[in-house]
Amino acid sequence: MTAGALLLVAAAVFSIGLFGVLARRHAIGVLVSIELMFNAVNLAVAAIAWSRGLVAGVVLVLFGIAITVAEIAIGLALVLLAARVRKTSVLDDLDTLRG
Amino acid sequence: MDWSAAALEIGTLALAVGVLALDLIAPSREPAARRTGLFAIAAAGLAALLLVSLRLPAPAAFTRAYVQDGFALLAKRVMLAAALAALAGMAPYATARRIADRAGETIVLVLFATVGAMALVSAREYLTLFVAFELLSLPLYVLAAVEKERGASPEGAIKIFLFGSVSSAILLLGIALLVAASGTTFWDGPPAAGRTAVLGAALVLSGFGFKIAAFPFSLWVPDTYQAAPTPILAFLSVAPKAAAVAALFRIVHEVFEPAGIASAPWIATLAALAMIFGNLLALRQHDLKRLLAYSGVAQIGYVLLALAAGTRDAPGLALFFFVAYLVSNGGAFLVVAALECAGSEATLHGVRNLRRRAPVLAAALLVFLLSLGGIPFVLGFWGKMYVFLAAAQAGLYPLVGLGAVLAVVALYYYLNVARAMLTVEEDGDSVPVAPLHLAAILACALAVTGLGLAPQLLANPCLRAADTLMAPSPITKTQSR
Amino acid sequence: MSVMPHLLSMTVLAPFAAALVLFVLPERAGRLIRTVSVLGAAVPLLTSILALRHYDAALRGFQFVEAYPLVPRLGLSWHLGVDGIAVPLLLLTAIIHGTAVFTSWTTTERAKEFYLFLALLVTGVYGVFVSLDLFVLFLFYELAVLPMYVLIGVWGSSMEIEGRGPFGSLFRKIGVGGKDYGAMKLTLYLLAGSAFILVGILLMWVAGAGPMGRPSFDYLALSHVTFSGGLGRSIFLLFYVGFGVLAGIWPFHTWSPDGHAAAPAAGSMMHAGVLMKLGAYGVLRLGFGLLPQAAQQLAWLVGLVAVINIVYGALGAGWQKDIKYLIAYSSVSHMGIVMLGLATLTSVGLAGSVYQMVAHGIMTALFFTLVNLVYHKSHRRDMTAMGGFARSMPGIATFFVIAGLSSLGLPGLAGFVAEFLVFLGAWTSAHPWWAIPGVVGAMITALYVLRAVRTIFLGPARPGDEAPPDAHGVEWVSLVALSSCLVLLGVWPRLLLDPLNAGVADLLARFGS
Amino acid sequence: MRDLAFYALAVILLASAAAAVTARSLFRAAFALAAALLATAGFYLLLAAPLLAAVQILLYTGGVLTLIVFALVVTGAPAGGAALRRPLPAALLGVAVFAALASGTRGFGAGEARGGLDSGAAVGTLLFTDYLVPFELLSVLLLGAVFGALLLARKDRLE
Amino acid sequence: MIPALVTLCGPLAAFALIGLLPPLRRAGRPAALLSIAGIAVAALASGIQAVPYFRGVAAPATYEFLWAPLTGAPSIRFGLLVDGLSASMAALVALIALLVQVYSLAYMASEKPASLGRYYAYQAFFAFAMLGLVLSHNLLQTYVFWEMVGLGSYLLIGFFWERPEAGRAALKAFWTTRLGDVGFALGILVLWGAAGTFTFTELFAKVGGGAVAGSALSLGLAGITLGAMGKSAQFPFHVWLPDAMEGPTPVSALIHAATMVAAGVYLMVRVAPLLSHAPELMSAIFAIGVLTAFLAATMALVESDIKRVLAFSTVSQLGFMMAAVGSGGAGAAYFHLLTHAFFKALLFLTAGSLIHAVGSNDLFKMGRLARAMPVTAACFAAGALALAGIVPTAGFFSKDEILASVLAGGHPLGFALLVLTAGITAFYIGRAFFLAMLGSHDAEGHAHESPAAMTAPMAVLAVLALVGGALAPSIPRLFAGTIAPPAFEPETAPVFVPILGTLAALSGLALSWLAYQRRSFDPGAVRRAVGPVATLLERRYFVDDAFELVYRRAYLGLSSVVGWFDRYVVDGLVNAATWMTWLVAGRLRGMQNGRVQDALYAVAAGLVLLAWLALGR
Repeated sequence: MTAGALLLVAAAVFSIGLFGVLARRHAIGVLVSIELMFNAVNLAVAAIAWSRGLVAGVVLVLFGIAITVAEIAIGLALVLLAARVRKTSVLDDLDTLRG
Repeated sequence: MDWSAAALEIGTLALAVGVLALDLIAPSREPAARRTGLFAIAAAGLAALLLVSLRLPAPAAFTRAYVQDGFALLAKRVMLAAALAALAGMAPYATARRIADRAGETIVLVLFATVGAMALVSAREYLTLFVAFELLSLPLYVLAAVEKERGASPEGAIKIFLFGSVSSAILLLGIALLVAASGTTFWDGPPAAGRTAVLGAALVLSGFGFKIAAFPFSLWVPDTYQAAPTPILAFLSVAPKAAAVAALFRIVHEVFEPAGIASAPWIATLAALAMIFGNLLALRQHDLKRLLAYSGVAQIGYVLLALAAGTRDAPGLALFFFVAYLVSNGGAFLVVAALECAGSEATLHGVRNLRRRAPVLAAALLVFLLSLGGIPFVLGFWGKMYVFLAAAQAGLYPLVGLGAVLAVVALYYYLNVARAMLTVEEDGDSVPVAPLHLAAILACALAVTGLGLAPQLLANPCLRAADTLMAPSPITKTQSR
Repeated sequence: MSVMPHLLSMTVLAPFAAALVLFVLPERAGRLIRTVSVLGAAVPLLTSILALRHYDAALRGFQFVEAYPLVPRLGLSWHLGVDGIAVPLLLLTAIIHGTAVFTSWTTTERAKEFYLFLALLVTGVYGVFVSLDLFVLFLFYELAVLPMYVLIGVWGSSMEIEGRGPFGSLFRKIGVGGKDYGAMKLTLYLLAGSAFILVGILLMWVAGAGPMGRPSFDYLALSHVTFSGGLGRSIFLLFYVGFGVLAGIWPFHTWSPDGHAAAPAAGSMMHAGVLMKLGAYGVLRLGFGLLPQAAQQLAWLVGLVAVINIVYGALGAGWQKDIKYLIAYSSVSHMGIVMLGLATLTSVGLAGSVYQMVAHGIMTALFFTLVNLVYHKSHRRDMTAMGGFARSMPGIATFFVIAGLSSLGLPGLAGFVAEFLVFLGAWTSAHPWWAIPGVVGAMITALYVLRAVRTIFLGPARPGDEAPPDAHGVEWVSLVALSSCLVLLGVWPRLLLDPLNAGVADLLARFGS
Repeated sequence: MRDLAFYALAVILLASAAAAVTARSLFRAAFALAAALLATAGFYLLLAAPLLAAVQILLYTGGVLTLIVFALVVTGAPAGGAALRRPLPAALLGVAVFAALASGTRGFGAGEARGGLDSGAAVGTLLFTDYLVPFELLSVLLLGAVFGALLLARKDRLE
Repeated sequence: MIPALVTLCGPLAAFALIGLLPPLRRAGRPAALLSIAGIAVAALASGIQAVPYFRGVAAPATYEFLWAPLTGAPSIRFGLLVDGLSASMAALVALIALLVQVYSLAYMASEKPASLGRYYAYQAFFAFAMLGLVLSHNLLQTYVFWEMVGLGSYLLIGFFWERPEAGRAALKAFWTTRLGDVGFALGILVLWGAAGTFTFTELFAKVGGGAVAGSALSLGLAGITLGAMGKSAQFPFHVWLPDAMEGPTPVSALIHAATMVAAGVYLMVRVAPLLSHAPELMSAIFAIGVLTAFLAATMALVESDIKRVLAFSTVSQLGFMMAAVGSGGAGAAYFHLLTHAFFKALLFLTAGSLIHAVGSNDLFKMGRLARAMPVTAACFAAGALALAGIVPTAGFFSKDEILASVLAGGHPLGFALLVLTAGITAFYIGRAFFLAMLGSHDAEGHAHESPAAMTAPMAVLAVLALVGGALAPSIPRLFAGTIAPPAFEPETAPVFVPILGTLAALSGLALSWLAYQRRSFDPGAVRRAVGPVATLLERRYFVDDAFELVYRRAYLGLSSVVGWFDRYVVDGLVNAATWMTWLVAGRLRGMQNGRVQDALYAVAAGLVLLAWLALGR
């Protein structure tokens, strides 16, 4: 196991998450994908910290996790709001603002 | 540890806490008084902070990783002013739109975002940078949806949220790669050289692309602007961009350059894309907010020219640009807000005959549009010219030429609005304007014209301030933790 | 020398101050509005007459100089001064502005704004003529170009141009011939030109910073720097094209007919009368003044295009039915003579070129005044629908003939002096053959101008027409003033040639033999 | 042994990630996400960072999963239809991004890792020294997030 | 010098006053009297000034001032040159102008006051310009006044502007002469480029000193000759003069017979010292002159409009003068210029008197007018005899000199043709006289003798036309008093020259008498017999048609090509570019479809782009 290999795995998860963001129809599915992306980044940070012996990396991951949770909270609140106001959670239906 | 370096942030936070407390304890029986009080306190506080900022020493270092040089200080004034403009616009708007019950939260969120913006320009370390970046993002997601009953609100908010989240992830990944190369999160450590660092730099730039609304990371901008409460845009369209560009100046200067990462061509590419697509997309807009959104994208293209130039004068000239952009763009959004409060739609059709219906609004909007269009003797002209100067210093003549030609295209849509306003017709209701709106708009207009006539009053301080960024003073270099 | 310490600042700021005062005046204060406008025009007229009187031709060089630093770091300063070339142009501007105010005396619709934008425009024009700081010059240049948009857009007139064949629907869609189209086209075209100028100025600023040791936009400082080879030629071309657009050089002239046709009288007067000269002045001042080597190398191009302008514009004018288009095309042709004079690189030709700027300015202002009078009295712009107007408007007919005669270079009027000097210069230049199309162009001018005179004024009145009345009251002021100037300059060229020679000598001093 | 664990975790992580973005049922996707997060926690353990693993499992996985399931329950599960929109271009872009990342990180961390992430105390010290400012900012951020979520979620008083 | 200034200032002051004071102009008659006073002063002053030159006791005098200072080139000086040539010409111009203006007072009496004022404003302007031209001391100034007399001509031809033909004729006159002036202007340029001066004296000195290249001199003079051809209506520029008869008849007398059209010849006489350095050009001028003289005379044969007959006659006589210049007989040409001015002005004024009486220009509507208008008839006869060149009228002497100089110049063929032309001249003027004055039927309307204001000037001119030959000895004296006095050798012309000339004239007269008075043969039959030739003449050798064709096809055609090209190609590209921008903007806007995930593609793409920029190179 090397940090490089771990980075590669992280990159793969990041890309998968990005795919999900682009391709998921349902808003919550997209949020799940975003979580995957953040998780991949956290993993990458940890791998780098491990490789360079950097305790600050751990702090960075912790911050990352905290912020991710905050983001997901806001994101879900917005999705719920959309569900309430617009009666839909499918992102493609939210296309009144255009042009 | 020089507390003056964080005084503005702490002051803003204290203000936010104060407003929060008041919001919780104040009786809700008299909503109007309560709302007025909250806005008044917040605005007074921000004004006081602006005054305080004039007395603050610069450069000063709060910590090794948190400095307030002249550059940062000037940028922070822009943000405070943007927040002030947003709140001034929001007070009457909240009443008109029946969202005054959210006044407290709105104010707090704006203030929080302001703290984030200010932290972003002071940060000299990745972790601070990232948290500041987020602190500048999250409140804005919520603010975009603060009129939550409107159908468009969640849509606009979700759009900015998704762009912001993805960009955060990208930024964090970029930071990770840069840290991987340098082995520290501090910028005064060893340079982050190597292939990994180069990719990291590109990712950081991509992440910031969202914040500065550079094409193609800007596609959320028009939709979100259209849905968001208009006064908030006075903040949203200026402060994040100014903060991010200022931060980018610092990163480029303190991180990329020592590491030999040649980011100028990338930035130049982004500049060209922003100018081209921003202007072309703005060309056929009818909705003023969308038009201003796209034009903002184009404007960011201009300022990226200065960033790409990276000469000694460039940061100062970019700051100048942002001051100009703040007053003209902020002013324009305030006019739009005033229109909306009066029940008039903010479209090309809606501003017809404004010359008769609201002469002051029309004159002010004309001044703002001319400023955005870069017409002489209003501030925007100098802003645009100064970034062109910076770009020329670095030999980016093709981009200057492109920018200058596209500025002509831009003039088309600005003039289109002007034409609609100046078209005099018989009918059309007059537009009542709230006094606070009027005052804020007039202040912006005064700044646009006054400083436009005597730009050296602003240009010289800006240039001096930039020196502190480009050549960090001994204090910031040697300050230990 | 120092007649008044701030003669030039006063010249520039007087119309600006007038604009500010107009801004705060109430809309209904019709008399006051006009008084302020007249004052805003009279002060510069006075100062420019003073400048002409007190300009010491023997001393040469820039006089009445004022200089204050603005942004020292960038080499920006408020640096004003006029040489023998700028002085006559100041006077021209003052004359045209003054008469433009009188020409639009009867403008009642939103008079306040009208005069305000007019004053702003004039501020820009004066600024360009007196600025010795390139950046400030550019600033004024843009200021001069823009108010025209509003002037045309609000007070202009439309006349639909029918596209032929497949162009029909396209023309309707774009609105060719309409005032909105004309205004937008003019503004955007000219500002696109200014983009070239900007790049040129910036190139100069950066390239000049090396030899000078600091960046500077100062004309005098930059004039000591040699921009050689490709750089010099590039900058020259940028200036040539950029300013040339405003000067109406072929093939960048098409904004002029559409714009001038749509503009209100004062607008066309200012624009064709003064602003187009601004373009030529820019080429002269920045292109020839700062880049003598490149100018020498590229004079052939300038001359060639000028010759095309002269003949092409004159021929194009013959096709027009709309009287305003006719005048606009004649401007294109006459600006060719201006540019030809520049290209000769001889002192006679250059003096003639600037003389032509003044002469054509006054002449075309007179033309546009007349054309607008005709339009307002007969509500027609189509010449083919006119005829026999001399019976009911003999005065207008007379002045129209005077303007036409000046335009076709009839001796005794200003146009002749200018054209002849240019031709003299051309004949003694490196390309003597340029004189031939020049003279032929003057011949073609005789064809279309006199044909227009005949079509509009002579012959029997059309049956069933209401006879359009002659000019009356204030309307005479500009007609008399402008045609007096034409005669004065036609018989007494020394008036301008003394300073002009000094200015031209300064300019040519930098040209090696 | 470490390598074996690495590969096993990598397979689990990738598989659950793929499942999370493709599963037709969002509930299934949420649990696939949980699996991915747990696999990541496994990686943290492998990297000898138990603090991270703990936070990942307790706070992150638990918190996120709770939120998502709650949201799913409130909005109601999606009523059929395709789970994905235009998967092909999205996949192409994903591959392109992966290629960019892989290319950029090529050659990084090939050597022996330094490790040393196991000290919770060191993290704590850093938080209150070097990273005091971001820590304070983070607290403001979280406060803001709470406010924001409340504002968006609460029933409104009407004036 | 003072008389010369007074000469100029008289008409100028009159013009300025009439022009600048609309009430005066609208009053009509006061304006007329003012103008007459002005020209009278000028006539007096120029007469006084000319006398010493006629007596050969005065030297040339110049007065000059700086007009246009130049750097890098000699400054342009304007000024007056008074010498034998200019003083005598000025006196002639002023005299005839005075007579014509007096005549006009009666002739134009029926005009409205405002119209009359305008007429006299033009007259005063023309007089000033013509005198200025004559007194110019340099080429450029000559050109200046040259164009100004052209303007005067334009204005006066188009005086009855409401008649479409008048406007058309005015245009034709202006354009045609202007065509020649293109050459004039270029010629001046060429000479200036070669010699660096416009002034006659300096020019002569430089050319005489050999300081000017021969080719440039020839080229420059050729240009100037073109100008003279235009002004003096030489073939093929003659087309404008017959049409110019649309103007009031006194105007035709003054401008299109006596003075302005003679300016071309005057200019050639003025530059004659230069011409001798360009022999090829001399030959060309001679050829043109002879050709013009002959062709114009033939065209006069078939003209029925009395004024046009006279106009063609003028063209023909100017051709004589040109031929004389071309053969080296500048003195002869100038002499003929003077006498021609007398008798042709006289003829026009009498024609005006006839038209005034009859109300028509058509010869065939006139007849037996001699009875009703004896003075007019007598004057006409005097003029006709002078034109025909019958001893001892003025015309005889001057024409004789021309023929002699042509022969001396070594052009026997030209001489023959000119003698033939003299015969034709006598025929057509005889024809006009017989048709109008005698003839077999009465004129329409009630003809009556004209008032004294008309007959008095006619009488003066008639006397001059009859005795003007007495000036012959003055001509060498006049030339001796010029700035470049020629080495005059008293020419002894062969005795057969005057005999031949007189014979030709007499036979022409006799033939016309036979045809139109005696009706010995039917001119109509002759016309039918030579059908194609007559058609050729009636269509004026198709030169007018050629000009028309050039105007329509070349100018208007080219004009519409350029206009079309400009509107649809040059401007079309501009419109196309904006249209494309518009379309692209619309397309881009359409791509912004509001779906956030489609927009997010852009983020991923931007990421890839930046990564590629960073890593890919």
